[in-house]
Amino acid sequence: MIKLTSEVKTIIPLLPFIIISISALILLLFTRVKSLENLSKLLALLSGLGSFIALFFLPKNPMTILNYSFIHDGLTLSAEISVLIAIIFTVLTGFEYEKRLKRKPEYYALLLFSSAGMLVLAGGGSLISIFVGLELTSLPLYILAGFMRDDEASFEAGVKYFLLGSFASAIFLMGIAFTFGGTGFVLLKDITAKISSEGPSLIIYAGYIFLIGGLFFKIAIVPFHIWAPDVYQGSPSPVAGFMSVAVKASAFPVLIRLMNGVFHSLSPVWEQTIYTFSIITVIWGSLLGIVQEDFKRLLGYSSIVHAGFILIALLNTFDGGKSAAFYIIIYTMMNIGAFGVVTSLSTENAERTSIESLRGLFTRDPFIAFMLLIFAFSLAGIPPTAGFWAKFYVFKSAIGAGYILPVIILLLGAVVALYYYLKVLIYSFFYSPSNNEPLEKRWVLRLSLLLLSIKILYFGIYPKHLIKFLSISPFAILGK
Amino acid sequence: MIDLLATIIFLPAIGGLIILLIPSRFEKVYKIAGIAVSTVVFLLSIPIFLQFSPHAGIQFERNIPWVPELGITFHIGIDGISLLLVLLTTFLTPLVVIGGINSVKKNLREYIALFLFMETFLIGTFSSLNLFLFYIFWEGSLIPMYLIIGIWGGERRIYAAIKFFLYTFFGSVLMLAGIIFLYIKHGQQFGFYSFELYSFHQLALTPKEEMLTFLAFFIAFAIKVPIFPFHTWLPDAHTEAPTGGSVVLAALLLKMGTYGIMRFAVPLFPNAFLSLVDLIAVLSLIGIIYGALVAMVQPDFKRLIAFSSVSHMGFVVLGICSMNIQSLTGATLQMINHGLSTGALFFLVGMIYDRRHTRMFSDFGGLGKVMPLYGGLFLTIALSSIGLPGTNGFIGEFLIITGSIKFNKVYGILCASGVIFAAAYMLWAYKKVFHGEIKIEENKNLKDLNPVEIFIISCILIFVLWIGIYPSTFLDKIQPSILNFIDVFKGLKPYGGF
Amino acid sequence: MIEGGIIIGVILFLIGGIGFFVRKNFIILLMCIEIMLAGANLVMVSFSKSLMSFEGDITVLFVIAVAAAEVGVGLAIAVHMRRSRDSLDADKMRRLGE
Amino acid sequence: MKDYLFLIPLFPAIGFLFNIFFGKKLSEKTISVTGVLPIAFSFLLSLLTAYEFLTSGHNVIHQEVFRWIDVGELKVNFGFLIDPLSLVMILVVTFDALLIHIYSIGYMHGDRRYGAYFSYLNLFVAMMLVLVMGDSILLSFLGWEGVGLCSYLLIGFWFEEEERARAGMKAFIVNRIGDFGFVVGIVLILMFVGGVSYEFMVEGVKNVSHSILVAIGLCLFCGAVGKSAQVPLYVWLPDAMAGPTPVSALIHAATMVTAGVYMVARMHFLYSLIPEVLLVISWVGGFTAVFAASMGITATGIKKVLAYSTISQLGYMFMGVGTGIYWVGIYHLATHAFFKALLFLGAGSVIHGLHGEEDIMKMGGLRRYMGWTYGVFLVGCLAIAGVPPFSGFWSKDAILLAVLQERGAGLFAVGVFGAFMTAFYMFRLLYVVFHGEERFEKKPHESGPVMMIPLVILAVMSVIGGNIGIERVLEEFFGGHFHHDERAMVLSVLSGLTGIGLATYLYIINPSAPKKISQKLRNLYTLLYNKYYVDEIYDFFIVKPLVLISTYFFKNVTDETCIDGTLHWTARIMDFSGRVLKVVQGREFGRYAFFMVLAITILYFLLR
Repeated sequence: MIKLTSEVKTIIPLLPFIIISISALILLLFTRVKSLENLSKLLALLSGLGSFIALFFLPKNPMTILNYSFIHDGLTLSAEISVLIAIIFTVLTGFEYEKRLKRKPEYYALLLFSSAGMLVLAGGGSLISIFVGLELTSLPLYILAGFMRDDEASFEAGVKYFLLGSFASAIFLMGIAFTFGGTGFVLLKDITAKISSEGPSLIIYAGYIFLIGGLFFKIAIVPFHIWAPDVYQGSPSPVAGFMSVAVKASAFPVLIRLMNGVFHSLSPVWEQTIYTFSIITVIWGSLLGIVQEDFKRLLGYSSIVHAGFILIALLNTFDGGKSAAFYIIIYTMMNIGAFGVVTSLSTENAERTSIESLRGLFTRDPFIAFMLLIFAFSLAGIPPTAGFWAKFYVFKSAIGAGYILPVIILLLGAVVALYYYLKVLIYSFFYSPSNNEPLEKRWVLRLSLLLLSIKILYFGIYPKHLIKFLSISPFAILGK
Repeated sequence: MIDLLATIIFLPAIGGLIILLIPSRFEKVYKIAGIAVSTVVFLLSIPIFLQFSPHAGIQFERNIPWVPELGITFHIGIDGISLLLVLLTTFLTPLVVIGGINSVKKNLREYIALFLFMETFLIGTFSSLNLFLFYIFWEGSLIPMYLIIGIWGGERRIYAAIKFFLYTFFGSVLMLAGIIFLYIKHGQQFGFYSFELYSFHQLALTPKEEMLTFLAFFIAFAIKVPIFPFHTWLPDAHTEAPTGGSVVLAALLLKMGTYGIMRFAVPLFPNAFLSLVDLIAVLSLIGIIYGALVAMVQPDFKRLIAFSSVSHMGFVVLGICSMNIQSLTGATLQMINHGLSTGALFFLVGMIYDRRHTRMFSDFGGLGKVMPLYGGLFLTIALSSIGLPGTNGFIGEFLIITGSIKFNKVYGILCASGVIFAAAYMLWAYKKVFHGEIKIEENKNLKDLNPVEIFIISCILIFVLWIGIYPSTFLDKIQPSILNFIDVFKGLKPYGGF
Repeated sequence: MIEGGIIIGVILFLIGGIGFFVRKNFIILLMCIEIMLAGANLVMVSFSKSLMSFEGDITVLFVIAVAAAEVGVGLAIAVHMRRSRDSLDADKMRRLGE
Repeated sequence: MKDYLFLIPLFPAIGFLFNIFFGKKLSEKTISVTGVLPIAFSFLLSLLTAYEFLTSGHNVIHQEVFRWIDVGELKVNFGFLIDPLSLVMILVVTFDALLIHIYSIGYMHGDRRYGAYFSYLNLFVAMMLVLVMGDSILLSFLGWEGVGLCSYLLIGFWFEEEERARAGMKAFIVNRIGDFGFVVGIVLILMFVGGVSYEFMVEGVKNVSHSILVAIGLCLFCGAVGKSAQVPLYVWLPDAMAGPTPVSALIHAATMVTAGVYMVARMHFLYSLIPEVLLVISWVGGFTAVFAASMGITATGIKKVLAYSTISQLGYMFMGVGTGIYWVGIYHLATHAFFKALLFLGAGSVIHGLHGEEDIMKMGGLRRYMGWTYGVFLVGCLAIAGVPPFSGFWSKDAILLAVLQERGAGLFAVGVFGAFMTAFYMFRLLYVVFHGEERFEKKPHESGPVMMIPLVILAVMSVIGGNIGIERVLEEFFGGHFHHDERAMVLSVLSGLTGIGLATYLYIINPSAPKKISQKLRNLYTLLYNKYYVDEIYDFFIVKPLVLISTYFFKNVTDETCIDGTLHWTARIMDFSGRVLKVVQGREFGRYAFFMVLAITILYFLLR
């Protein structure tokens, strides 16, 4: 009995995961009952909020549970925050949108399952839990991407995502195999100890390559990014928003643990990897972003560029994690917001995703236009929006680690990237509308956009709380 | 007692937000609100000027911890150098708002609000003593201006807006890198991180570091000023922007550059500056003459004034390079003068543009006959901008010429020659527009200025003449701060004059 | 002989990988992925043999379960693909992309 | 007594403000009052000042009004200074100004911008007084530029006509070229002498190295050349005749253009230390004197002739001050102010009578119609020709004698030759206009009393102006004198008389001769007639190249091609590479799979 309660105590850090997954299962029951269909979004929302509240009751000190296979620390916590913000606002921004969806309960169930997977992945302390988390994250997303299977684009997005995704997970698996082979362990802490004591071997290098490759795929680092634009463009807007932030949010902690933790002793190797790839990513992403005509696709490239920015922070083993976490939380808010704007453009029976469709937004619907303004400048990293702090943070880390040249290159990349945000604003503000039809008044969506933009401005002007949270939250373990 | 400086920084932004929330059908309400807010800010800034005691160094200082974890504080304060710029901002904004109400038809509410935001950013820039804070204000000011140019601008507004934004942003990212670098250095050298301007003064940098950081800062400022090779954004932005936009651009935004040089680039990296001083001086000289010559052959009224700004700002930069009491005081005063005269010129051009919807000289001629009052005011302002004694322009330019001749005879004489060209292009333009027979039919029955327009110009005119005839009011406020400024260089490299 | 297992596993993985980018038929691609997974599993098992540790085997169990789910999704997609259009050619899907 | 000095310039300034603001509303009559009264006040004040100055033993009165510029060691007060020099000047200025204002009431009658005219004129007087009374060279510079502005405004007063507007602009810009030198001079003084107030400089210049002083002297003289229309910057003055005639009389003959002479005299303590510069000055003056006179011979506009004569008379003044015996220059300045104003106003009266006709070839025989005008004009001509006992004789004679003593026979000869030419073309003018057959269309009429009274007063002054004691005041102030040389005196008088005689022969006795001569000396004639093509040369070698370079090199090449071009190309390259990457990425699935494999290989190579 006593044993049991102590067992229960130990799994408290999994509380958000438990809430989400249970409600996901309940949602599956709803599919049978027509009358409950419309409750499903409420349930999804509640579970999201519930687990978000649950975060406040999690233990303040870093700890590992289930025999080191789940790590509860600042990284996990911040990732969980982002994921839950993502799911909550995905539900909210999709609140009216889902009229277009058939089979609502599945939709929400899948969303919840995938976020449950993310919660696992974020805290994964052993290769097994990481792999399982990864798959639990991805499988529902494959389906969600192609959720509107009668829509050409959506279905194609699903297929491509599925094929490439599972290819990536195969690669990741191979990485696991080699790492295990090289060290004989699957728990990160053992592996770390082993590598740092005995130094690297060829097999471990192989393992490193494959593991990093798999993760780079998930967070869309060039040239593993190839799937991202298509999938974001094809899949339903709320889903796209969800994917673009939540997957990164949950995969980055793992990447950080591997880079700065497990393979830390391979230092020249991973540093080289990081700045090469972040530079490639930023440049490639920005250049391709310039020439896009589709807004969602453009946002896809912008999210690629952001991944590159976050990556550079990892050069700093001391507070890179914090910076990345900070960046991701901000990024979650602004990107969900941006996709929310896209959602608000869509009509009853068609998605409007081309940049053209933004034309004259300022006269057609000033409110949405101003929301877009805030999100765009935040994504571009112009003060006084939160996006600026995010950028500032990662660059601070990188320069702090003594990498000035890469930072300058990235900054110039940011100048290029700025161009396509400006382009979006030109269409929405400076051009007079071609068709004067006003947008549908979707109040929940508007409310959620307002909330997001207020948050962004608030953190942009007064980020104290966020920073304080990051500075007190336990970053002790980092998987070491 | 309330903190005046902080109030005038944030009041406009708050007012702007409120105005944005007023439903667009209550036109009267937000018009009045706009004028009220900006005027109140101006009135509040007058006591600042009166209470400002020249010898007390930094005043109205307020240092509130903002993000202490990062050593970011909300640290504001003004000295003689920033005082007048702050006042210029608070003085011009109401005029811009009034002018906008008088002429702008589309989205007036947003127009007013954006200029109020602009005011906040500008005053913030001129008064922040924490580099992070400074950067936020500096960078933030891009957003409203981008929208102002883009939404209310002329035919090529989009090109101009993008050019303006990317050009300046390019500069400022370099500066951001520089700032972060200093920040890290500070952390390494003193064990705690800080963005404070005055703690950066203590930093010990190797020559290489100092030079690179200086360049990072300087390029950002040089683009804003603009100094010669970086000036091409300015004609487009000035030309395409709506009247108010051009006024704020010319009168205030450019000053952010020169102010930045005086407040940050030079004092933080004196050695680097001194080793590059000749290069910078030559660039500004090129700016002076080149700007004037190009202005001479512009077919477009606004472009002409834009290039004249290039020339005038060249004077200011040269004044800073000369590093002696006259030149620096002159430079500081010349910032104000240029703000007043060029601002007024853009107002005037805007007024004729509202009537004729063209800015080409070829479309004018003989206006002096139908709009005598307009012509008279225009001439007065033009003369002040070419530095006729008795107007503000003369005091500034004469001080700068004095200082620069002290610094280096050749530079000084060359920059004095700028005075000739200034007269040439200004009077030429004036002749093209106001003299001769009226050739074009539309011009035959143009209306002369209406009371609002007269009010705007005469407000500026008062200060133009005041500074010209009794400049001591302002010079006395500036000088002591300039002397402190020069102290930075005491040990380094003595020039004549102090 | 254990090394043999590893080598075979790697070879399987490579076969899958190469197949993945030479072949276009959806089903084949699915199979390629499965082969890769199988190869990985084989490697894992052989390692855990040689290292005398169960962790590898356990991992493999997990992987098999997950792979099954994956195939489920894959086949579902295949079925719908077949229904909606007459070919399973992944290369025919060119609506999205640059 | 010093307390009211500042009122002298203040009155006209007030007048200016009043008329500029209310000029539109008020009737002509009121404006005539409000326009003239301030000048009358300041004239009376000047008289009062003169009285007190001469009775009280002061040699200088100084009033500081307020602190003007005070930066570092540059401390300049806004203060006024009265000594014999400035005293003479203010008397001359206010006197002429008063008469000319009154004259203008008649001349400008019915003009559309009557109020504006008077306000400008008032402003001019105010500025001129600041220029002559300023206690520091910087304050004088304020007035210096101010009068420049007024001349700009008044030359271009009838700006509806392109040409007049252009003339005004030309005047201002050419002056600016001179002022450029002037400013540099001031700054050099500031640097090396250490202060710009005259009282300070008197002592200050003594301990400054000679070369610097030369530089300063030349710079200031450069300013003087511009303002007083000496070679090579004289080109603006003939065009300046585009303004209303009273303006030409006041600004471009009597007062403003003499500012350069005044300035040299004012800085005499400086120039006395640098004789070589004085030499330059006197020679420039001498050359200008004959050069301008030669152009006067062929000019056909009545005002143009007077303009050239003004230039050459200014040349005489520079010759005078250039001798180092400064007072002769100022002496001539004063007398010239009388008779040149007289001549111009006379010409104005003629033009007025002929309804705006200025071409002397369309006049002739006017003496029957406008006897008074003819009379006063004749007086003016005799005065300028230096016929005793007219005022011009005394002053010009003083100059020539001073020149002979200080600069020797060469420059003296030049002067005498100039005197001869002056006499010739002035009487040519007189004869062509007032004698000979009548070539005008509309019947002329004599001007009314309001124009005639000032003329008469001026005529009287031109007769007696030479010996009302000006020279004595000045002489004791400047010191320096020359011994009287009767032969020289006779020579100069004779030269004048021969000039008159020649004119009489050519234009009265044998009117067909001029044509023949001009036929004979065709080339010389055309050269003179086209004013030595100086304007064309300047235009071709300075203005045009500048414009072309700015347009085609700076504007098009540097700005638009080089700098902007770089930007645009960067943008294009970005865009282009974006499109290339588009192609690289493609949309086939095979390509995607290939990318994944490629990525892994990249990772692999990073390790090696």
